[in-house]
Amino acid sequence: MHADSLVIAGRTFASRLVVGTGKYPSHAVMAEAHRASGADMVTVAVRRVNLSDRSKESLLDYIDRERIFILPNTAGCYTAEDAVRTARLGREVGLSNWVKLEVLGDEQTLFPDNIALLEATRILVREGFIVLPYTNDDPVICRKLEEAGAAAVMPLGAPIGSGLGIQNPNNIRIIKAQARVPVIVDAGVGTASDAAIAMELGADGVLMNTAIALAGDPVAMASAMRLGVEAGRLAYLAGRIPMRPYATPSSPTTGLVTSGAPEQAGA
Amino acid sequence: MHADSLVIAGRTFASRLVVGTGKYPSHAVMAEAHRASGADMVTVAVRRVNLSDRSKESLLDYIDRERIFILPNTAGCYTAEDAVRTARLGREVGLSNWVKLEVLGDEQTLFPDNIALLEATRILVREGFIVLPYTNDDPVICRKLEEAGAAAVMPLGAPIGSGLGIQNPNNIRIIKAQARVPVIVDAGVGTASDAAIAMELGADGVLMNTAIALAGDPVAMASAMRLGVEAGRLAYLAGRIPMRPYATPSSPTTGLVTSGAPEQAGA
Amino acid sequence: MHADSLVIAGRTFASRLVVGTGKYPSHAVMAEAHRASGADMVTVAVRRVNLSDRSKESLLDYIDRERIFILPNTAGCYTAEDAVRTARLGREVGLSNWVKLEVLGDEQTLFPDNIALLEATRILVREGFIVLPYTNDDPVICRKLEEAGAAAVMPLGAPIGSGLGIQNPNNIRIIKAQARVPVIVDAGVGTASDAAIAMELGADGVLMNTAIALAGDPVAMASAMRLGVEAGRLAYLAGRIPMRPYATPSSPTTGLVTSGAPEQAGA
Amino acid sequence: MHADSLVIAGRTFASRLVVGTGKYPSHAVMAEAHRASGADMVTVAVRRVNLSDRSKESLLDYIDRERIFILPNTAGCYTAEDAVRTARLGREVGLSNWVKLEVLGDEQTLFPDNIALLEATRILVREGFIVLPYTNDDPVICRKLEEAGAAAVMPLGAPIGSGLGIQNPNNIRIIKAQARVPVIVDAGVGTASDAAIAMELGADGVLMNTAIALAGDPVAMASAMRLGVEAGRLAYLAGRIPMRPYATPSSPTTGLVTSGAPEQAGA
Amino acid sequence: MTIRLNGDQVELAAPLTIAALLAHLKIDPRLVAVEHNVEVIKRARYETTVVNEGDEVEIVNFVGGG
Amino acid sequence: MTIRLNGDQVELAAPLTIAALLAHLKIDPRLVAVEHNVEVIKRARYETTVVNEGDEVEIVNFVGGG
Amino acid sequence: MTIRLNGDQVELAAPLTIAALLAHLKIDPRLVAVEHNVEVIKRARYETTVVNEGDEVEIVNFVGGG
Amino acid sequence: MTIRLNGDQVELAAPLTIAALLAHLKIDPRLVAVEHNVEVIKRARYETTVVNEGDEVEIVNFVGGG
Repeated sequence: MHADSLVIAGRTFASRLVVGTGKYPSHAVMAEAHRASGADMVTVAVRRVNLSDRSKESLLDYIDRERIFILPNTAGCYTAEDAVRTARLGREVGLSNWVKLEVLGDEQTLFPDNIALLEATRILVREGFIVLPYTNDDPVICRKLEEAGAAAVMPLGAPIGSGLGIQNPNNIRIIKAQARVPVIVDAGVGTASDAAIAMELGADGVLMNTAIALAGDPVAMASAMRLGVEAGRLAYLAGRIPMRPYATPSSPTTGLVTSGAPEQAGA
Repeated sequence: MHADSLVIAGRTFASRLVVGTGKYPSHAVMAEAHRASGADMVTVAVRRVNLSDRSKESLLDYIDRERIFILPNTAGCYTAEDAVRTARLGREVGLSNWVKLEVLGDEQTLFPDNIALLEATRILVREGFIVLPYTNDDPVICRKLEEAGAAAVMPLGAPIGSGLGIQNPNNIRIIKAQARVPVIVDAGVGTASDAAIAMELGADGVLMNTAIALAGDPVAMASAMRLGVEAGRLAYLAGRIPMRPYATPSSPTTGLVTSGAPEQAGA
Repeated sequence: MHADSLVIAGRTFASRLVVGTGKYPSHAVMAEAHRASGADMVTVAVRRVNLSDRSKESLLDYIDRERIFILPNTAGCYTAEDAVRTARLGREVGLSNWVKLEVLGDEQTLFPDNIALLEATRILVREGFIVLPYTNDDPVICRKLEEAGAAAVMPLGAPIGSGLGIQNPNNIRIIKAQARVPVIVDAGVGTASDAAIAMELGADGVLMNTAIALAGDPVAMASAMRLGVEAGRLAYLAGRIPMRPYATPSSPTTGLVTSGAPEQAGA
Repeated sequence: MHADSLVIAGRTFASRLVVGTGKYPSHAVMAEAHRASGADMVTVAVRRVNLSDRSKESLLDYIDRERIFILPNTAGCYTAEDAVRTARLGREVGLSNWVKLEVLGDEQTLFPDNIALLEATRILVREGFIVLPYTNDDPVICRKLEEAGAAAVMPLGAPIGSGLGIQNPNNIRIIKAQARVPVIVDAGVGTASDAAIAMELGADGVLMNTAIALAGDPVAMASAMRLGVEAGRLAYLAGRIPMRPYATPSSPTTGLVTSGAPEQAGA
Repeated sequence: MTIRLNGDQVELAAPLTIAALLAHLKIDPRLVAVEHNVEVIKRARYETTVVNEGDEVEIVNFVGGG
Repeated sequence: MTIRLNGDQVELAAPLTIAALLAHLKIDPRLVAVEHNVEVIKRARYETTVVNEGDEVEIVNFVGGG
Repeated sequence: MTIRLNGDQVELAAPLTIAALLAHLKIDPRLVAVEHNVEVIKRARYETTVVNEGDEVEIVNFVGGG
Repeated sequence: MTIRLNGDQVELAAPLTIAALLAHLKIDPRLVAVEHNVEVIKRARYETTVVNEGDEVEIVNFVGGG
């Protein structure tokens, strides 16, 4: 299993599950969920310091930075310019040059503006960033992002926070078949089987926030997601049986101690 | 987690995954897959001893009976009479009075003959058997089986060996909502996410054979199924987020350092 | 098209859509919806005459009996005895010996009690009835009903009135492949594409009530259902293209007036 | 029904089904299929005249130009430049300024290169073309195309010629909810129910080629598609019933002539 | 005399035929079916079947259903 | 004498007990179950149950199944 | 003289108009479009546009497509 | 003097360095990033970068996000 690590831009991650830090009931629950998830990379947002209320604990106090790599995002940015600016600030806080690049194109769906995303990717790659762009499930834009130097591509499974699961499995499969960088399914997972499905389609990892943070029991769901990702990955590597429309028996069809009805032969 | 054991007829099982013993590449692979699966109950078939070739190793030599409970089945029986006869023989070999009761009604689908199944259940319950009937995903027949004394009901997810996954999730959910005995989804699972889905629907366990035995790597798939069952169970207990047609952001929509476009407010 | 009529027990129906008479906003809307649906068979329930209020118009005044064949049902019966009694009464009112046989087994799902259904089928066939039993999507019980003399089998697509659509398409396909009597998908259709799907699976007809009667515009939905059934039937007969995971171009890949990029050859 | 025409760029079409002219067994079959489909707009490709073999009949001889509007496409073009060039040629042949704009980004999927597509749309709109761009099911790119002056947006349902049906219904629904120009689902339909589903999602029309041309009986399938589109459209306008997990009876639950079992009350 | 009619106790002056009962109730016999003591009565027998004290009679018709 | 053993005709010298039959066939009695004329024979009765001419005997064990 | 016609080298006797070229090729001008050195030529200009040595000409029509 | 700090007008006594501003605000410089007139300021330059009248300063940190 050690050989099956996720490697992005030369950095090795033990877990194929990447989780967020938003919307948890409390920082303490988040920290416990992070432990349960097994994730060694978490996303964070870059926002103005709250100057009027300095009493708030820092998010970073609740992230085990020994074990967990911090991936700043550009969530909430609707232009390449804003995303680039946010990425630069995130780099300065975080002391790493990685960024989960979001350039949104629509408030209702939070779907990416892929044209601006590509532009921002080019700029940030030129500036030495390790860019992980959140994109939609389009193999063509994924290839363009890869060609622009993205370290991974992160197609969405469904709208952020929707919990709908992988809406277009065929596209995820095609993106993986074409990609030469890791494919991380980002957004849309609702429950553990969704995470397993993403991995069974060949994804190299899954990124999620809401499905854990807003679950009835975030810590239990974090465990479930860890198991789901591992289950899907192992099933993908093991090679599943083909689907058949009819049955094939699991037990021998001869040697039965029965009254010798003719139908046994065919069972 | 200890408290979340599967209890059938007063017997406690640590694992909610029940696996078969048929169709493996070898007895050795089977034994290793059993270990990887974590299952502590396995099914076996009852067949005539091969008198012409006594060289074959015994299946039982490859089952860790210290750890694993053996559940004889009546696979291949097409009448209540044959199934009862086979169950009685299985009890005599196995020194337990449990039986996975199959009474088949069709060779192509291996779907149960629920009328004969119910009759055989009544007979065997009267004889003191612990009966786990394989049935179809019909809440009405499941209730009749329960009323006849079945210790669990085992609705199929899809035809045996088909790998199609849970064909009718709504029915499994309804069966679970009505049942007062454990519900084990038996047959049809193809990959780890299918097992997770079964558990997320509320099933108390999953029984499978072909999906592991005929996987490219049965041992890896056995691990995947163990993880899939655990993932689905935990997700079910944790309580998943609701599905929404549109997005809800994971990161704060205020405090962005950006050019102040009006759309940020709504993001 | 004339040759493609639905024939049940020697009687020819021009339409493969059978509709109900319950739950419409008014008798007038029902009559108009019946016309729009093109159906020439409708189901009715058998109930006590309302003796305290004789002012109500008769349902039959709103059914064009010249064109439409009336199929009494045994809806609401939970035992074979009650269903048989209701069928006999229906025969006496209706002057035909046809019956849509329902023997329910569960109030929440209105799923059939297939054992009692089979018993009632046997009794009514012996009494000369043309029996069309509402059953679940189980090929084994469908075959038993056929062997018991049912003139058609009517597997459910989903719970009555649920609008969920065909929950288990594989089972409907298998039932049709095995049946030697017409297969009518009864219950569960929610919209026109559901009806089309039922027919594309090979069903000989579709029976529905709620999807039309409770639609926003029952008359328009009746037209939609007529078209959906015809569309699905024609597509089934025409033979659909196979599914492929990737694309195949519709336009020629040679003869383009372009700058001669190498990718054109393969497009 | 007259009021429910499809209007694109001020031109009214009686049919919401647009069909292709490629891959038919013969021109004669195509012409018959066109009649059966009811379509009054068909797509054609622009290709070099075959100078070595002038014996071939002209495609146009088999299109009833009195009734059918011809929509030239830019199929096979992989750059904005090639697509623009092809569009200009098509305009010169066809004596209309409409174009189905394809700019492909990948040979395996024939998915569009949305960036080049947007660029080509801008150029052609500036030149006075009525541009109907084939795009993917991304609401953001659809809005950009609309803003660039596209007369309709034509998101794909699945890869061209794949017959997979609408892979991401949620996205089609969202695109329609946001669009102020007609939404035509272009590509991916395999059978009549797929066409109905597209329309039930709110699409204004469906464009297809392979599903008809390569069906077992293209003429019958053309009829099926016509009916499927009409069925879906009517169902959409009529307003379908909501989905429910459990049943609701279609027949009255009182007034039964039965032995008075308590369960009747609740049925 | 009292009979049980469609589940309710009903008072009648004297025994009467099914035909007379239907006429009394103003029910068109062509649109209903009648059970007399759990036995379906054919129309041809309406004139000859007599309802007596304590009998159970069910009169049913078609209503909307699915 | 001839018996029917697991569906096949088998010749044996003389009547013998189930225990003797299993020993003759070199079958470990702890891993099988035995039916004698369609009646399951408990292990405790192997020594006392005698197989005679024309009897049917089934000897089964567990094999891989699902 | 040699021109490039629909991607192939073609020999012609002398410079000629688009109209003459189409006539030479027996192509009905109403069913095609013509590009001359990557510029689309309107039908009105077929009589006045001359194809010379080394020119590129594309003649296209509609074919079946989706 | 007035500066624009995180989008709000803020009064300060006099020009001061980024380092002094952070100290004034009691902000640990290791947990934030600072933009001065839309230019990100490296930590090494906090002591030497001076904030003057009318300048725009943004001070950001990490918060929960997905």
